[in-house]
Amino acid sequence: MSFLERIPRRIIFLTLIIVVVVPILSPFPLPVPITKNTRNYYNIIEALEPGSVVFYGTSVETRDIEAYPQHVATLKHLKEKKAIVITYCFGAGTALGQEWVYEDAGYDELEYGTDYVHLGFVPGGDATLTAFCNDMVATKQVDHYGNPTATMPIFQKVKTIHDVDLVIASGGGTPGPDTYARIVVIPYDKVSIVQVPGAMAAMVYDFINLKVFRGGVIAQRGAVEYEAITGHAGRATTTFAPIFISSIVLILLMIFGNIAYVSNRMKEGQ
Amino acid sequence: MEFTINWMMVTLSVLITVAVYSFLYRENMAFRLAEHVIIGSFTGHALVMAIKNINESAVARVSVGEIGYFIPIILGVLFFTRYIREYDWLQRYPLAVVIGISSAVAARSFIEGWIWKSLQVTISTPLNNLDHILILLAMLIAMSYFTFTIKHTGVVGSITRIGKIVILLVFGLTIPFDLISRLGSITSRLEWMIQAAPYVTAGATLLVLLWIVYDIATKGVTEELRT
Amino acid sequence: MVGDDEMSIVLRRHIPVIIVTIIGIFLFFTYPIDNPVVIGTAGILGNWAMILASFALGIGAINMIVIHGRRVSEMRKGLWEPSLALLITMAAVLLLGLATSVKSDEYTLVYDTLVGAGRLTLVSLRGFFMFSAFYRAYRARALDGTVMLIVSILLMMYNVPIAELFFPQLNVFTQWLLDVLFVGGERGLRIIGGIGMIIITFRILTTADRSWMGREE
Amino acid sequence: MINSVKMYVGWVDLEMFVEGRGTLFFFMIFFFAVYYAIAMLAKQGRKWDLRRLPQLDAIVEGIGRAVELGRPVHFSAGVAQGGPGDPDRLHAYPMLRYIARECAQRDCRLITTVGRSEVYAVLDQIVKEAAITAGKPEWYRAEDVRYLGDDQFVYVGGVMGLLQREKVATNLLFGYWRGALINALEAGRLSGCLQIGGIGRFSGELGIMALGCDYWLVLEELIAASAFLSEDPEQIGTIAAQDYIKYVIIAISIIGALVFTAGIESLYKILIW
Repeated sequence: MSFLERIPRRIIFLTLIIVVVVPILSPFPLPVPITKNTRNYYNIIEALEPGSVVFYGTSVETRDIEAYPQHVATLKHLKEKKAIVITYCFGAGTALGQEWVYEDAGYDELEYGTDYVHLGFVPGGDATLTAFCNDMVATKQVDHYGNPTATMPIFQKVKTIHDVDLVIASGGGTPGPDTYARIVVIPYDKVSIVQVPGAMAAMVYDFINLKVFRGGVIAQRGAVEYEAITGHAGRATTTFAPIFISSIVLILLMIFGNIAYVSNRMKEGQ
Repeated sequence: MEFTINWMMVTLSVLITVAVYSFLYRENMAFRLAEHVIIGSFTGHALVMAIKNINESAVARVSVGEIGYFIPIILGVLFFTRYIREYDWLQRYPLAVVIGISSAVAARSFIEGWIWKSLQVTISTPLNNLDHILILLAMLIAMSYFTFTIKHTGVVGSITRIGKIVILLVFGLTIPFDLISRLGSITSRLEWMIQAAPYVTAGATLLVLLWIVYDIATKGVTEELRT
Repeated sequence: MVGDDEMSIVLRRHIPVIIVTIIGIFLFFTYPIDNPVVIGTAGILGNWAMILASFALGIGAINMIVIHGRRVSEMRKGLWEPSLALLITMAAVLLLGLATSVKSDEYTLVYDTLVGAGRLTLVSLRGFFMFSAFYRAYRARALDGTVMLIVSILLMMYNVPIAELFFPQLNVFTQWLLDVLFVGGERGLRIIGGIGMIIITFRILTTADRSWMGREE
Repeated sequence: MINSVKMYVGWVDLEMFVEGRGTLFFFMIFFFAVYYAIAMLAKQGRKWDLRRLPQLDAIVEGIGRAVELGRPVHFSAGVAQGGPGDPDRLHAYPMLRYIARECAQRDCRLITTVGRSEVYAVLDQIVKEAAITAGKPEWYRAEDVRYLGDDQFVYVGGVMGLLQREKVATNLLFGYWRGALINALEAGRLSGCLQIGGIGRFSGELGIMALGCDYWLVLEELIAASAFLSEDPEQIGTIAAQDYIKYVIIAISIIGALVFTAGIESLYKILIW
């Protein structure tokens, strides 16, 4: 019994390596139940009529396992709902990352300028976003690819934030979800949902409690659930298996480790 | 398998990765080399960025005519007086400027972001249901733990005792969120290694395993390995 | 010359401390003021700090070169080879960076190989160490340790779909913990953090704490 | 809301404030006033009986352990992100001065590392001065104050190697730490160190510190600890200021919440003005 309490660290590292490498070499999907926040997130997008306008603050820099699958699954879902997407980025890196997301979500089949527009990097943080809400075309004359926004079909119809039906916020820091909440969602009382990596989960819970965001895909777990509901198993699902198994192994180790610890203390006590 | 520069660079980065992972067993020459290469090349990169930064944001501005930017350049040079024995007190001037700026800029965002925003949210949530009351109570009790002028004995002692439990509860609820993304970074790291250079990875890992077996065989299972 | 002695004390000690106070008090208390001159000056001072940081990097590099140079010259066993590698790679990246622009392909390739890969591996080591810390450090020592242990296990079962499959009510409790006790406790800690940060800044702005200066004379 | 009519209160033109930061300005003045009053009182010798922090004795005990084992103590002043004056870095300076003096008196080798160059310049001065005041100028070794690179993980890689190579006995992790903290803690655990750490900022790493350290100082405990170790009565007095500000904030929270529940929103309006 005392072995369970003091398993040497090197053995723990070895088990973790094995638990992570095996699912990488032979991946297998997992049955994932859906939590409340992801369910609300899905329902709000599912309720969109064709042609409704979505203002989407994106934040993908690399093909990671949290933000990237969240964005790809969301765009695939929006494509199914034939929603018009306007993407807006706070960083040059995220503007580049968003190009891959559009590709991987199959947006090159759609018509650029009418079905979706990628505004890319908009410098200036809070101030520019405030101006953008009042007059989109004046604030961002040129989109990410260099085409003038004034002549785009989307911007004949969509002039200000009032013409937007849904705001999707995302991001891993500041500027990020709280910037969109403070400047776009709260002042104009927009319907809004959010997607964040795990490290930002704690910050977003406050906003979800205050009903600023009506749904949220949080961390890789949320991405896996959302991929399960929308039926598009993406990068989150394939890389979640190692985390799922290692978490179970860790919980068992923690429980049995402490049982052994407590029983040893009792034995020493007598 | 053409031996391009690219392939050699990928092999080198996989070798550095395996060397860093070998620290999990214990510190060794491979890890030491990788550690020093990382520190050395990063400092070289930092120097390049520093020189570029000084040229672009200081020298360029002065040449354009913003004389004010001459001051940070002089202050910057004063940093190097620390190597002259009797004038090394001159380095206190650039330090004073930098400490004055970075302390105030950070402090003013803390007073608004952490104290003022929290106060605004606290006094704008009506205590109409149990949850809101408990939120306020949890906040006040957690704050009570950090008092110094009252002795933590008797009633106050029990409140601060609960305060510590609330604090540890908050800690307990923040760490697991990080754990998931950290485990994710292992997955993506090992995935990259296996896909980028499978043979090099297999070879290097085998080498490390052989070395571990050799190390245990010669040194026996030391006390350090049992912790 | 007494005058000369006083003068050097003022120059050595009083003026640097006064500089910290003036800049600090100005930047702190003008934060809420909506005046272009004030905001402009804050921006300029921010640039100054960045430029000074770039200059200071030279000192760090000199420290490194001196330490590792001495290790190589004294041929310290087991240390001189890594130190030599450090000096060579530092020089290589520095020269390559100055020769080609930082955005050129060769530079990014060399940087990613020598720093990028190793650095990301050190980042992923956090996962290993957190995994082993969760197992070894989480011990039900006294009430505090037990609370932290149980709450963390609950949250881990909430994050990874274990609780759902076997006992869903646990997640309702975890969600309540997150929505109530966590939000309240976190807000309390946020305020405490704020108070501490400002008090320690005031300690340096009111010249009470001069330990950053080292020698008192 | 106070509209755009030019309103003067004493010398303050109420128009000059950024939206939402008007009352904050007065709160800042109040905060500084309370602090300065108590600091002056403390300077004139007023004493408060303050709760003693057990973790401080642990630091002295840790140095004693290092002396017994004949192995070095490691003091870290944190990673690159915060500047030399960052509030979460400032506690490191008085603590290092105390620890360096303690190590010099007991002839115990102290290795000081940091991940930021300006901070290195400060630490070098502090350790040199501590050696002189302890009366052992030759104890100071320039090689034992090390700058390990301006990036969080590059720095922690250096610390991990150093902890095992130099067989450190006591690992003191202070200053500005972020995500790389767990690496330093577990590397210290792997080489069997006694670990004492402190974080002054509210961040996700507080839990990691509570988990990995034998003794840990967080938030205001650390600010108070650095005041105690500075052995300057004025700074020790300011610990009382921390408490009085807290009582005021607790009062505002309770009264504000009750008033708001009763439906009166004026206090909230004043706060967000």
